[in-house]
Amino acid sequence: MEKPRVAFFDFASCEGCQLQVINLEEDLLKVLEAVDVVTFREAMKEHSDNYDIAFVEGAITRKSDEERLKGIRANAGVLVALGSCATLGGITCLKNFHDQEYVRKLVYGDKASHYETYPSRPLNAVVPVDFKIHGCPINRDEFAMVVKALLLGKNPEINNFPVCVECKMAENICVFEKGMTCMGPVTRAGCGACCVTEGSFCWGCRGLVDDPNADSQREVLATHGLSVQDILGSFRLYTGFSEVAK
Amino acid sequence: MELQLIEKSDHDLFVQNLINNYQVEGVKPKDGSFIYGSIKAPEELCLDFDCTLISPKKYFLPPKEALLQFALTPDSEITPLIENDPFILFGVHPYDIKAINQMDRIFARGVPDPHYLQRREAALVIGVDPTAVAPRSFWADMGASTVSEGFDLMFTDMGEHFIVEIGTNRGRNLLEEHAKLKPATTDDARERVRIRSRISHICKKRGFAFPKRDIPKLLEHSWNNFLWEEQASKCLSCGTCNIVCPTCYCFDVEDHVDLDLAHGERIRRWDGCLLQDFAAVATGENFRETRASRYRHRFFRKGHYLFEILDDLACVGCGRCASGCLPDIADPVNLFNKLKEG
Amino acid sequence: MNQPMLEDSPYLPKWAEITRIEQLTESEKLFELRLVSGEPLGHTPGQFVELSVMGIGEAPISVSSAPAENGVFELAIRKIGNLTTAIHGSVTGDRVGIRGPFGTHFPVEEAKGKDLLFVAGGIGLIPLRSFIRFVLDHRDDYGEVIVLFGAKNPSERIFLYELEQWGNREDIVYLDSVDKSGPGWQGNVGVITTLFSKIHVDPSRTFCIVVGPPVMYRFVILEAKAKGIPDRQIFLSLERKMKCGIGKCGHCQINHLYVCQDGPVFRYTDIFDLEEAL
Amino acid sequence: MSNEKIIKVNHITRVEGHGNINIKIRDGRVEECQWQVVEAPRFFEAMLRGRKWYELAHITSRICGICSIGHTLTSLKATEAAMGVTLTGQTEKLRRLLVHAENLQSHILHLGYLVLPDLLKVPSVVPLVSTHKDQVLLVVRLHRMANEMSDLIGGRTIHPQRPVVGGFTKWPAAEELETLRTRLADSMPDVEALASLIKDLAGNLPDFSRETEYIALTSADEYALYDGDIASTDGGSWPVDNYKEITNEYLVPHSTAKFTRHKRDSYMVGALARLNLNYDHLTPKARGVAETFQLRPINYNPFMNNIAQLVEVVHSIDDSIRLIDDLLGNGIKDEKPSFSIQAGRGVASVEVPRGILFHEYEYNSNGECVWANCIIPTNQNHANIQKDMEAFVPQIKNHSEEEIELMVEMLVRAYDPCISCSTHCIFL
Ligand SMILES: Cc1cc2nc3c(=O)[nH]c(=O)nc-3n(C[C@H](O)[C@H](O)[C@H](O)COP(=O)(O)OP(=O)(O)OC[C@H]3O[C@@H](n4cnc5c(N)ncnc54)[C@H](O)[C@@H]3O)c2cc1C
Ligand code: SF4
Ligand code: SF4
Ligand code: SF4
Repeated sequence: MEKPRVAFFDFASCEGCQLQVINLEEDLLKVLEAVDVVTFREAMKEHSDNYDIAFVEGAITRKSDEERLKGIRANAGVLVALGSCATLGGITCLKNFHDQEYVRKLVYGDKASHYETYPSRPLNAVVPVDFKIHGCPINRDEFAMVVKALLLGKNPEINNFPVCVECKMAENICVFEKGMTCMGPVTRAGCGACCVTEGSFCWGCRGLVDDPNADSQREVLATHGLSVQDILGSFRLYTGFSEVAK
Repeated sequence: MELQLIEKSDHDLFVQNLINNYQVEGVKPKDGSFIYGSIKAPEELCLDFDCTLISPKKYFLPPKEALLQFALTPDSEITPLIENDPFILFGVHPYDIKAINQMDRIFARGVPDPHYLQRREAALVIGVDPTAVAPRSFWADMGASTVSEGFDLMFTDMGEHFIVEIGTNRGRNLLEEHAKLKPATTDDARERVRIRSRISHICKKRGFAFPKRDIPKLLEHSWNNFLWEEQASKCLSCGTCNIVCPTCYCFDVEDHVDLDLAHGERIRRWDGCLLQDFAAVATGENFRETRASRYRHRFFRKGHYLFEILDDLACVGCGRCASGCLPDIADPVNLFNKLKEG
Repeated sequence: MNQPMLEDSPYLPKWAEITRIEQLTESEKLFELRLVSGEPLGHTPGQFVELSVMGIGEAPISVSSAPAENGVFELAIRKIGNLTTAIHGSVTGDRVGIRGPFGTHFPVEEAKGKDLLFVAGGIGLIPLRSFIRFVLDHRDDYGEVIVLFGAKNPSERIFLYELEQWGNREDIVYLDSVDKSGPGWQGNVGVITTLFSKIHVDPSRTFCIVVGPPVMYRFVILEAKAKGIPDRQIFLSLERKMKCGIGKCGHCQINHLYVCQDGPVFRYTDIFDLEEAL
Repeated sequence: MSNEKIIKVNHITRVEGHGNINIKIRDGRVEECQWQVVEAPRFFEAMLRGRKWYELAHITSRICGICSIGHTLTSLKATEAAMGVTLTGQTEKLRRLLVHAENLQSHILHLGYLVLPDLLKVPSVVPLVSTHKDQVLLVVRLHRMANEMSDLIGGRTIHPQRPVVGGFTKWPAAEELETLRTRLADSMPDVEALASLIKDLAGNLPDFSRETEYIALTSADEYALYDGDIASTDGGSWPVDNYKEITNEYLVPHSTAKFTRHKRDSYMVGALARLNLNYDHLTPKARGVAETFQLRPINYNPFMNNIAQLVEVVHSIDDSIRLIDDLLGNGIKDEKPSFSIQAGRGVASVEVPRGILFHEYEYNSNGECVWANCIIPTNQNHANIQKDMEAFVPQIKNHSEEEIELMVEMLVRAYDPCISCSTHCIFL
């Protein structure tokens, strides 16, 4: 069987998700045995437009990027969105809540007209996306799981239950009991509740589960002392592109 | 009933002896709560906890467990993985023992499940009577203040010493080999009854406003009660109530493959009936599509369905679900009392 | 230490070899299998197996052949998810894992000497075929036999060759219908219940066996009752998500029943008043 | 017919972010020579407006995956400066360890995955997996150690979790630190092997020098990474609060990133700048490595930035061991951060792998950010890259197009630019 040809691309992002791929360390070498990586700008000079699977990191933040993404979509058999920026719009959507002209002026002053920008959006707002690997950054094991599934010809099984499940299994004290608040009850699991485990709280970086009970989450946050503004802020941090945050 | 006595001053020695000879798992503090974990020194072991975050079911039905190991090549052997390393589980409250007893029956009934049963067999269970009651516990009302089986030894903290009830021969041997014992007198036995009823009395502050044996009947007439909808509208479908519950045992099965794509494992992991996709099938059909139907299912399972199988309610009153549920709708006491009110 | 206890684990599949594959429709294939050990599967019509492709997963699949067909058995599988797609990609000679047979079966014995009314919707015909073939193999043991088969459209009709045979047989009544007509279709059009007006049964001696999609049951049962067939002579096979097949994982639970062990075949009287069953 | 060489690199590879190189040489005359940054701008400073004090480090960490630890720490320090939070010695030491962890992560990644292929004249590390398996495994081992060090101290390899305003949420256990210490000490043979590999190939680094200004943090008593004053090789030193006097930002039409200049047209930041300004504080072992490459201050060859990174790898390992011993000596304590939220303005700076980084925030009394500014190392280097190119290309103009392309790419890569970082600075 011929090895599948794999390419990596990035748009507006911190490139941390591609770095997570490199961070597979020894396992990356195993991946390299199973697939042919034909494009990975962050790590290699080789480049090819002939690939089966495209992993695409980053959000779309300007009209001119749409063409490049559409080109990738046209070449790729399978397109996988890599990380929150690509799957949700992620952190980059925070700017959507300011007037775009104001944003440009704020950062680039009277030279603002040189800098094209429009409200940030996830890949699937521009082209169809086959699979999503959520997270900011992505979880290395989940990336490996998706690669393995694609190699075996199966659809990767991406969780649709909230972070609380993994958080309880990790035997964490719920942060609400510690006087903090948490997006875990509406956020898609798969990270092993890593933030709570590390003493923080769930920021919501993996996006919402398919059917989040946003009303109840708002109520829970409100009973724990968050103002309406803060609650919106919590939803907007990562899922600003989704309806519940608007 | 056979009772023995261990002086508090001799207790550390006993625990140390166990540590020297066995893998010992017990209760440890964590961030102001308690969890079960491995005990490496006597002072780590905590016996005066109110309730742990997750019940000891994790030792018999681990959150994630490999069932089979296989190679992807045709004809290769498939090897079941069955864990039966002996270990001591030190510090299990009677309500959790009651839950373990229920699980034992579930996993032995019909087609027995050796993955569970062997682990269970490998464990020596040392129970301990509660010295404190968690805010949402109601085990006393669930008839789980004491248990008569399911433990090898049962400790009761009597202040200066522990009284140890011997549950099995395995327990007796362990005790005789590793502890400095004194015989317990009938006065000690009487005192133990008193201490137990005192703590049980504290726990009784929470409970049902009606006899709990009426619960199955109550549910039979409550299928269409408005409460399911009303309460479940707040449900986050977070599955917390399932995960923490000592009597919940549903699981999912998945194949995991190594990166070499040549070897793999079939694993099972905890699942929960409150989670959205629990009853969803490949066609897209979801047999419990609404939050309310999933929410109701859990209470029916605890109070009715499993009753038909176990002849007992599948809730032992630990209150873990109640304290873990953020919108506070998972508490059996609140829900059943509300249902009763109508 | 992990100690292998080979024969003890109910999760351990047996190897079976695919001996024949037949494309039934665009999305359904028939697989003929033989256990590598040489032993017969030993099922009774209505039972299912847990089929594995190691590395992909496991799924419950009804046995579609009648018992004891030369040591081979048949599964008919719709390609819909991971496991079913993987099996669709396999070729003759490939090996798969089999656990089971599991669950309850159709009233093969009880219905002897009685009349049978089979009602199949879509791929509900897969498990029913096992019983129908058994009855046809033992035709003298049973009375009148009627088979009603409904499909969404002509292209979703499975086992075409057999349907034609059944239609040509003198000793059974075979009627079918499609919800929506399609190219070349000249038969009945309409939901399956419309076929009931075309048949006559002696209700007291008729066993009605129904398998189809969840929505179908309620309507078919009404028709069967309208014909006067007693509730306890109505049988149906239910589908639920399954992960273990041995009554542990909880996914298939309906009330106190586990569909994998207490079902999938139920007598109507045992479940008619159970919420969530139908 | 005129002799024309056109070098056009769209999206230079093996760097972080998107940058282009445009060179046109006609009849031996360099007509065009441009370094363009085309990364999509992300406007972080705007995003920060209105966000809560505890979110800023989380958000700014996402400026760059490779320097996420540096952004996190700089952000925390800026918030702490704004709110007058004091830190314990333990916190400061753990943060210093974290800076080392990131330095190791980033430098090893750069040297092993990005520079080594250049020196071995292959397009990427992929072919090396078969031709130089042992060397690749060595790099992987060192990189994994650095990642696990970040995991242990920061709670994640990138976008760290544990460092928060005022301290940490979780602390490594003594045994964990001991294990780390052993691993660091045991990694020296690997580092030496990497050093000698690079030494053997160092002849492939172009011999090119251009006098410029170097800017980095300095401190009286250490090789300044986590803290210090701003200093210049042209003389002078400034408190971090005065950072704007140094980092005069300006925009150029061909780039989405901003350029900076100080006394001259441009200046350079990064490992070489640090080494030029902090040489005396290198550990003896690190200085020994510098010596084998004849790397002494002030060195004006930008390609030597690669070697300066190698020297810093040794320094970071040595100094981490010292810090761990110090931490273990005092015993690790659980120290819950304590402070009160206040309005205020604060500036902070940390030396991240690519150079000096500044964050400045202003908060209102609710702890909401009302104004923010981040000045990123690569931004400060863009102008210097441009000026280097202008000086370098005429020197190599007689080479073939391919050779020029490779050498100019190597020049850009020597800066280890982190472009995605650099495209969102506020205009004041
Ligand atoms: C008793 C019984 C008999 C069946 N007989 C047949 C048959 O003869 N032919 C046929 O084509 N299909 C049959 N099905 C349906 C078949 O089980 C599903 O189509 C199959 O499980 C889908 O698996 P998948 O891995 O392809 O899909 P995925 O969507 O990838 O499913 C993942 C897993 O979820 C579970 N699951 C998903 N859908 C179902 C389902 N409908 N029923 C039970 N578990 C499910 C399985 O464990 C499956 O492996 C039967 C179902 C039951 C309950
Ligand atoms: S800490 Fe967050 S993720 Fe964990 S249980 Fe609580 S709400 Fe859920
Ligand atoms: S009842 Fe409570 S704990 Fe259970 S799933 Fe719903 S919200 Fe979560
Ligand atoms: S239902 Fe709640 S109270 Fe009852 S056993 Fe389960 S977790 Fe404990």
